[in-house]
Amino acid sequence: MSKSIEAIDLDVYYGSFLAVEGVNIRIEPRTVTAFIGPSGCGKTTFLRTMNRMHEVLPNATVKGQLLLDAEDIYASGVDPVRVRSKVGMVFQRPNPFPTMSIRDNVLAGFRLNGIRMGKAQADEITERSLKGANLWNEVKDRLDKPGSGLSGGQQQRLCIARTIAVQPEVILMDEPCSALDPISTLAVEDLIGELKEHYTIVIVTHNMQQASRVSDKTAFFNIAGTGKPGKLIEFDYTDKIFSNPSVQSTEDYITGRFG
Amino acid sequence: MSKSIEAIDLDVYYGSFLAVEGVNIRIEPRTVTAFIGPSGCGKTTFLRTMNRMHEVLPNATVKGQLLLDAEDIYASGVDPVRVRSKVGMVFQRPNPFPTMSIRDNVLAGFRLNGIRMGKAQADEITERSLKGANLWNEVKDRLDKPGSGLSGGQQQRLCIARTIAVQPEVILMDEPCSALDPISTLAVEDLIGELKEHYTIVIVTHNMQQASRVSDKTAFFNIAGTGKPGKLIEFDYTDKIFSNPSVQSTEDYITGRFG
Amino acid sequence: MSAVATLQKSSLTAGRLPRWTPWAVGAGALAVSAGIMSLIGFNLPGWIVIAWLLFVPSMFVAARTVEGHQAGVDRFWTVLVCSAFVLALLPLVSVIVTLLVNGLPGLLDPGFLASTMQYATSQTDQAAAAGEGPVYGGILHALVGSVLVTLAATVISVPIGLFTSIYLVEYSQDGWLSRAITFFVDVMTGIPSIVAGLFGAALLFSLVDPQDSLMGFTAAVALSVLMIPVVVRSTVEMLRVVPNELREASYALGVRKWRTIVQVVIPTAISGIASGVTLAIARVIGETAPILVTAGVAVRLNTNLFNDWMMTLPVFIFRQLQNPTSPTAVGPSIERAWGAALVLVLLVMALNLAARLIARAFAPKQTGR
Amino acid sequence: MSQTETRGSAVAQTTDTEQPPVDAPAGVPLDNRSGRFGDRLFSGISLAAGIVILVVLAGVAAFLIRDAIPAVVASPEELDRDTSFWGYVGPLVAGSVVASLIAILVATPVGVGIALFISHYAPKRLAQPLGYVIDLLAAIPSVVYGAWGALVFGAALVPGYAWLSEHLSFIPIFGPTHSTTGRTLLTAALVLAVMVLPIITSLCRELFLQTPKLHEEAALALGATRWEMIKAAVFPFARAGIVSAVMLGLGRALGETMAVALVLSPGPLTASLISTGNSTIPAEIALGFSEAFGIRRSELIAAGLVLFVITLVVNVLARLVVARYKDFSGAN
Amino acid sequence: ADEAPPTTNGGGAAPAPAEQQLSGTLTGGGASSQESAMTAWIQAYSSTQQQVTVQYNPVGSGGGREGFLAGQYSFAGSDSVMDEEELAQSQEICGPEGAFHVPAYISPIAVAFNLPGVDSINMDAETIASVFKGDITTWNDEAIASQNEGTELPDTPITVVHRSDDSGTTENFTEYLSAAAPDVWTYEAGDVWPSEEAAENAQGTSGVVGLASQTEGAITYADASATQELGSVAVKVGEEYVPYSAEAASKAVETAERVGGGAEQDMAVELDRATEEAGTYPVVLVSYHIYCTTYADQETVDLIKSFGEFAVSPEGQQAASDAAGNAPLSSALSEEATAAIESITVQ
Ligand SMILES: Nc1ncnc2c1ncn2[C@@H]1O[C@H](COP(=O)(O)OP(=O)(O)OP(=O)(O)O)[C@@H](O)[C@H]1O
Ligand SMILES: Nc1ncnc2c1ncn2[C@@H]1O[C@H](COP(=O)(O)OP(=O)(O)OP(=O)(O)O)[C@@H](O)[C@H]1O
Ligand SMILES: [Mg+2]
Ligand SMILES: [Mg+2]
Ligand SMILES: O=P([O-])([O-])[O-]
Repeated sequence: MSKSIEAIDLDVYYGSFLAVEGVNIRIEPRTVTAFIGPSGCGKTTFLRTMNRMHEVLPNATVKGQLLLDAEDIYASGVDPVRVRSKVGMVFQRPNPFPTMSIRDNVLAGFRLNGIRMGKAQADEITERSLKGANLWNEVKDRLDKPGSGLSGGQQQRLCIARTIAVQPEVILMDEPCSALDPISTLAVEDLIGELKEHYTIVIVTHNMQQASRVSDKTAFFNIAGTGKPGKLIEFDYTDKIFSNPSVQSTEDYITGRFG
Repeated sequence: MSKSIEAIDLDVYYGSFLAVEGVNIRIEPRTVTAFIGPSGCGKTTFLRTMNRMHEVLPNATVKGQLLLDAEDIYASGVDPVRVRSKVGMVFQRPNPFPTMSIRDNVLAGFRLNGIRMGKAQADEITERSLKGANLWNEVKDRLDKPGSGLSGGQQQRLCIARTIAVQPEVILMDEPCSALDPISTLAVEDLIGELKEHYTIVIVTHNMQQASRVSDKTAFFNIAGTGKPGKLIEFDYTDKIFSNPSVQSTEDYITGRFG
Repeated sequence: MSAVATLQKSSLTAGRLPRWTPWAVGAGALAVSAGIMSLIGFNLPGWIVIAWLLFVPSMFVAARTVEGHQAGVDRFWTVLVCSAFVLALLPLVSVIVTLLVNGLPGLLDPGFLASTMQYATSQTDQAAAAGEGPVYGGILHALVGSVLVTLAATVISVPIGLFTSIYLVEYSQDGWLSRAITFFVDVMTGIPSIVAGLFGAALLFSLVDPQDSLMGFTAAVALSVLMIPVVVRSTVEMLRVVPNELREASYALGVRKWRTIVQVVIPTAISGIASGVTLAIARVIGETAPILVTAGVAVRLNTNLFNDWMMTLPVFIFRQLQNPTSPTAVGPSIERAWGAALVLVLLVMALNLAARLIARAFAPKQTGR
Repeated sequence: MSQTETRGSAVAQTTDTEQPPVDAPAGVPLDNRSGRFGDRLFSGISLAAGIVILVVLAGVAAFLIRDAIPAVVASPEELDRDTSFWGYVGPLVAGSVVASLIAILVATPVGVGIALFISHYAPKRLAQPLGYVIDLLAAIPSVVYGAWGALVFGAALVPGYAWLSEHLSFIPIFGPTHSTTGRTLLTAALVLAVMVLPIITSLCRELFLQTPKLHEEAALALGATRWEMIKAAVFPFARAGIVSAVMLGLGRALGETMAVALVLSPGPLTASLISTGNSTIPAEIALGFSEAFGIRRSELIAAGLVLFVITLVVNVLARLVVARYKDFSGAN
Repeated sequence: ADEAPPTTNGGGAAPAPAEQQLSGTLTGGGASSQESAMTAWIQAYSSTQQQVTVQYNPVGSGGGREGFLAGQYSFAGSDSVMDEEELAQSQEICGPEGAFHVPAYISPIAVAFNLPGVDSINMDAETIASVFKGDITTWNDEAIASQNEGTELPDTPITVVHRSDDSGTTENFTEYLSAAAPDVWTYEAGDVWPSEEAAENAQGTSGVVGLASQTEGAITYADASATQELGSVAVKVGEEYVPYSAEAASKAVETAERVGGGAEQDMAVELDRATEEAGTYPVVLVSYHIYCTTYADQETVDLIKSFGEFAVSPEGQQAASDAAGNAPLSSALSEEATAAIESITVQ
C-alpha cells in the first residue's frame, strides 16, 4: 500500500517567482520524513507539490519530476484527483467543513465522493478515525454538532481524523501539531509511529524535538535571503542530522545558532 | 503603563454551555504569565474574556468580575473598545488584513482609529514594530505588497508587529508561536522578555519549554471531561509549577503522564 | 510616540455617555425642531427632518466631547446606519399601506382567486360600480400564468446562471472567455425590460409560426434575458468569498473538483445564492413591459406555456389600470388591479420565505471562530 | 492508559478491515481517465452555460443593431422631426443618466447602511426578520411602484418641491417653477432608488455576513470601534461585491421601464428636476412602442441600443475600479 | 371555477341568430381604444358561436398593423389608416387587392376639465388651441369668459394634461386643432404631443383622466366614455356650440370624405375637422378594423366574416356602445361595412 516518493530536479514557482529550487530527494515507503527549516523556506510549498495541491493556486507551476512509486505525478495525462486520493494531506490551519457535522467531517472523504455506506460501517469508520486522532472521547456525544464549534486543537485533530479515514498511501502533514496541546501532540506522534507501518509519511514541523522523536529521516530546507528560492540543503537519517550534520547551516539551525 | 489583571469568580459561557468555571487569578503588572492545559480546557476562551473579545461571539456571556488595575472591565458603562485598546491580542491563527499592504497592516491600529501621522513617524513605527517581531529583514523590500502573500509564520509575526505597534498595556497571546519556526519563535520569546519590562503579558502555549523559558508565573487549566467546564487548577511561579507542583494533575500534565 | 500617546489611555469608564443619552438627545432634538416649526408653520415631515438634522450632530458632539473622537465617529455612523434602515422603512410602509388599503377589497371579492376575466364584462362592472351587483372577474388566469412563466424563466436562467458563475469562479483562469462573459453579463444588467421583451418576441417570431409566437414560453425567454445577469452577478460574488482552504481541504481528500463545487462550495455559499435567485425571481415576476409584447392578453385560464396567450399578474394589473374593463365605471377594475398587486406581493413573499428556509437547511452553521 | 489501547485497536482494525471503498481501488494507474468524466462533464456544462450567455447576448445585440440601423442612419426628414437621431436620443440619454445617477446616489449609501444594520448592528435575533422585511421591497412589482409613485409618493413630494422652488430656485435643478402633480424626474429617480434598494441591500448583506470572523476580531482586538472594524475588515472584504451590487442596481435603474412610464410626466429636456419634463429611454420606448411602426419603431430600438452602450461603459469603468484593488482582495 | 355572471351580455342586444355554427380561433390585435368594445363584441359573439375563440391583443395601433402585416394577426384594429407603404406591404399577405379598412368604433373625444361645479363650457377651436398651447392660463380668461356668459368661471390656473404615450387620441385631437385652428395650432398632427407644448401628462386614457381628476383646473382630451366624472367642452361648429354626443360624432363620420385609392371596398375616411355642418362633433376618433380582401383558407374567411359582420351589425354596435359608451355606427355605415366584409374571399 505504501509508496515511495522521489523528486528529481523539482522547481516550484508562484507565477514567475521561483519559490523552491532544484529539489532532489527520495523518500522510502513506510518511513516518516520530517521537513525542517526556517519560515518561508518553502517547506509548505514543496509539500503541496507532492499531492498536486500546489497547482490549485492560480499561476502556480512546477518543473521537474515527482515520482510516486516510479510514476511521475506531473506526467501529462495524470489525474491529480487520483494522486490526491493516494496522497492525503493535513493542513497547517485546521479547516473543517463548516456546513458539516463532526461525523460528516470525518466521513467527508467518502461523502464528498458520493460513496454510500451503511450506518454501521459509517459509525465504525467515524469512531476508528476519531480515536486514531485522539478526539473520540471529546466529541463522541456531539457527533452531529457542527465541526466549527470545536477548539482550535480539536479542529485540527478532526482534520487529521478526516484524512486518515480514507486511508491514503502517503500522508503529508503541514505542521499538524502546531495547534495541539502536548497530549494531543503525543497522540498524533504515536499515531504517526503506528501509521508508518503501512504508510509513507511526510511531516513539516518547526519542533526539533518532534522531528527527532517521530522521523526516520529529516530534510533541512533553507533560504539564502528574501526573494531567493528555498533549497533542500541536507537530507539524511534523523540521527545523523541531529547529531552530526554534514552541512554547517544545518547545524546552525538545529542548535539555534542560526540567522 | 503596565496593569495588573485580576479575575474574581469568573464563569464564561457559550450560550448555556459553561466553558470555564470559577476562575480566580491575579496577574501582576510587568510579568509574563503562561496558560497551559490540554486542548479544549478553555485557555483561549478565558484569554478572550480578558479583553472582552469573548462577547463578540453570538450568545457568549461572562459572569463574575475581571479587574484591570482594580477597574472591572465587565462593569456596566465600560466601553469594550477602550478595554481592547489597552489590552492587545495576538491570535492563534495569523489574521493579517488581506486588503491592506504590509505597512498598513502594521499601522492598522492607528489607521483604524483615524490617527494621522507623518510619513517619517509612520516609517519609524513600521520599522520598529517589524523589527520587534523579527520580520523586518524579510519584508522591508515589499512593504507595499499585500500581507496575505506571506508564509504562515511571516503572517503571524506581522500580527505580532501590528499588536505591539500600538503599545497596549497588556498583551494577550494565544499560541503566538504555534505557526513559527524556531528562529522566529526565539525572536518572539526574546521580544516577550523585552516587552515585559513595560507591559503585562499573558501567553497561551502548548509548549512546556516555552512556558518555562518565557514566563514568570504559569497557570494550569484542566477539564474533567467533555461537556464539563474548564477550571483553573493551579497558578504559581513557573519554577514551582515545573519543579514541584502542588496538584497531582498538574504534575501529570507537565510530565506527559496525563489522560 | 506622540501618535501612541493620542490613543485613549484614560480610565475605562471615564466619560461614558449613559445609556439613555440617544433617547434624551432625540427628545431634545424633537422639541427644538417643534420650536423651529412653530415659528415657520408646522408640518410633520419638516418636523422630523429638522429633528433628525439636529440629532445627528448633537449625538456626534455629545459623544465626541464626553467619550472622545473615536467614539464620536462611531456614534455618528451608528446613527446614520440606523437611520438608513428607518428611512427605507418609510417607502416600504407607505407602499404596503397603499397596497393593503387598495388591495384588500379586491382580494376579498368572492371568487377573486378562483375565477378568470372570461365573464367579467363592462356591464357587470357598471352594475357593480352602481352598487347593483358583486364585482365579477378574478385573477386565476393571471396567477397561474405568472407562476408558470416565472417558473419557466427560472428553470432556464438559474441553471445557466449558476453554471456560468461556476465557470467564472472555479474554472476560468481569467482568460479572454471569462472576461468576455463577465463583460456581457455586465451589459445585460442594463437591458431595458421592454427591449428584452422585444428581443424575445423577435426571436420566437423567427423560430416558430408567427401566428403562434405569442405564448408563455416567449415571455419566459424574454424574462430569462433579464434574470440571468442578476443570478450570475450575485452568485459570482457569493462563490468568490468561499474560503479557498475549504476547497483545498476537499481536494486533499481526493475529491473531484465538480464534487467539491457541488458539495462544499455551493453549500457554503447557498444562503447568498438563494438570496440572489430570489431577488432575480422577484425582479422578473413583477415585470410588465416584456410580457406585454410576448405573451398576448389572455382572459381565460391557460396552463400551456407553449400554446396560446397567457396573462400574468403585472400585466393584469397594468391592463386593468390602463384599460379598465368598463371605461365608464373604472372602480371594479382598479379594485381588481390592486387586489392582484397584493396577491403578487404575497406570492413573492412566500417564495422569499421558501428560499430562506431552503438556504438555512444547507447553510454553514453559525458558530464561533 | 486506555488511550494507547484504543489507538492500538484502531490500527489493528485498519489492517484487517478491507480497504474502504474509495474512489479508485488501489492499484489503478494514475492516468486512468474514466474517473475524470464527471469533471469533464461538469466543466463542459459550465463552459457551455457561459457560451449560451454569450450567444444570447450576441443575439440581443444583433437584434438591436439590425432594427436600430435604419433610424441611426436616417435623415431628420425621414425621422419626421427637426433633428437627426442623435438629437432625439441625446435628451433621453441625459434623462436616463440623471435619473439613474440620482437613484444610485440615494440608494447606495442607504442600501449599504441597511445591509450593515442587519449584519452588524441589529441584534442577532432580529437580523433575519429585518432582512426579510427589506426584501419585501423587492417583492413589489414595478407597476405597483409606478402606481404608488404616481398616486401617493409624487403627491406627497409636492410640498417639498414647492419649498425647494420657493427657496432654492436659484439652483437650476430646483428652478424656476415646480410641478403641482409631483410627476417629475426627481420623483421618478426616488422611486427608482426605492426599487434598487433591495438589490443593493440583499447582496451587500450576504457579503457582509461572510466577512471572516478572523479579520473582524483582528480589528476589534486592536481597539477598533464597530465602525472602524467595519472599515477595516468588512468593507475591504466586500468591496468588489458592493460594486457588483451597485452595478446591478444601476442596471435596474437604467433599464426600468414601467415605473418611470407611470410616474413621470415626460417632456423635453430641462435642467429642473422638480418641474415637468425630461424622460428616460426605457420610458420613451414603453410609451411610444405601441403606436410605433417602421422608422419610429427602429428609432425606439436604437434608443434601446444606446442605453445598452451606456450600461456597457459604466460597467467597464466599474470593473476597472475593482481591478485596481485586485491584489488586495480574495478569499485567502 | 368561473362564476357565470347573471347575464352574458347586457342591454338586450341579443346577437343575430347564427346561421351556421363555426369553430376555430380568430386572433386580432391593435388599438387599445377599442379594447372595451372588442371585449363586448367577443363576449356577445361567443354566446352564439360557442366553438369560436376570438382573441384581441391590445398592443396599440402600430403594433396591430405591424402584427397584421407580419401574419401574426388575422385582423388589426387601428386608430389611423395604413399609409401607402403599409398598403403595398399588405398585398404580400392579402393578395393583389391588399387590405381594407372598416370603421368599427367611433367615439367622440371629450375635451374634459376639472372645475368643481362647472359641467360644461363653450369654446371655439382657437380658444381650445390657445388653452392647450398654454397661451390662456386661467379659467376666467377673457377669451373663455366671453363665450360663456352666465357661467361663473373661477380664476383657477389651467393645468394642461396630455397623453405621454403615442396615441390615436392625440393624433385625432391634434388633427382637429391644426385643421380647425390653423393660425393658433401651428403644429402638424401626429400621435405624439408636440414636445414644444409639453405640459403635465400621463400614460393612457385612464392616466390622463385620473390625473385631471386629481388636479383642479386641469383640462385634457380623452375618449368621452372615460370622462364622465369631468366637465366637458362644447365645441363651436359653425355658429353653435356642440357638446359631444354619440349622434353628433357618428354624423361627423358619415359626412366625412372617403380616402380612396386602396381596395374597392376600403372605407377609410378623412374627417372634415373644420366642418361647419350643424349637429356634427368633429373631435372624434374613428377606429378601424383592417381585414384582408382575401385570405388563404376558407376557415379564416368564415370566421372573419362571421365575427367582423357581427361587430359592425347594429346588434354588435349596440353591445359595444353599452360596454364602452362609444357612438354606434349609423345604419348606412353599418350596412356598407357589412357588405364590405361580406366581399372577403379565399385566395
Ligand atoms: N500564494 C503565494 N503566492 C506567492 N508567494 C507565495 C505564496 N505562498 C507562499 N509564497 C512565498 O513562497 C515562499 C515559501 O513559502 P512557504 O509557505 O512554502 O514557506 P514555509 O517554509 O512553509 O514557511 P512557514 O514555516 O512560515 O510556514 C515564501 O517566500 C512565501 O512568501
Ligand atoms: N464558539 C464556540 N461555541 C461553543 N463552544 C465553543 C466555542 N469555542 C470553543 N468552544 C468550546 O469551549 C471549550 C473551550 O474551548 P477553547 O477554545 O477555549 O479551548 P482551548 O483551551 O483554547 O483549546 P486549544 O488548546 O485546543 O486551543 C471547548 O469545549 C470548545 O469546544
Ligand atoms: Mg508553511
Ligand atoms: Mg485555544
Ligand atoms: O386609443 P389610444 O391610442 O389613444 O390609446
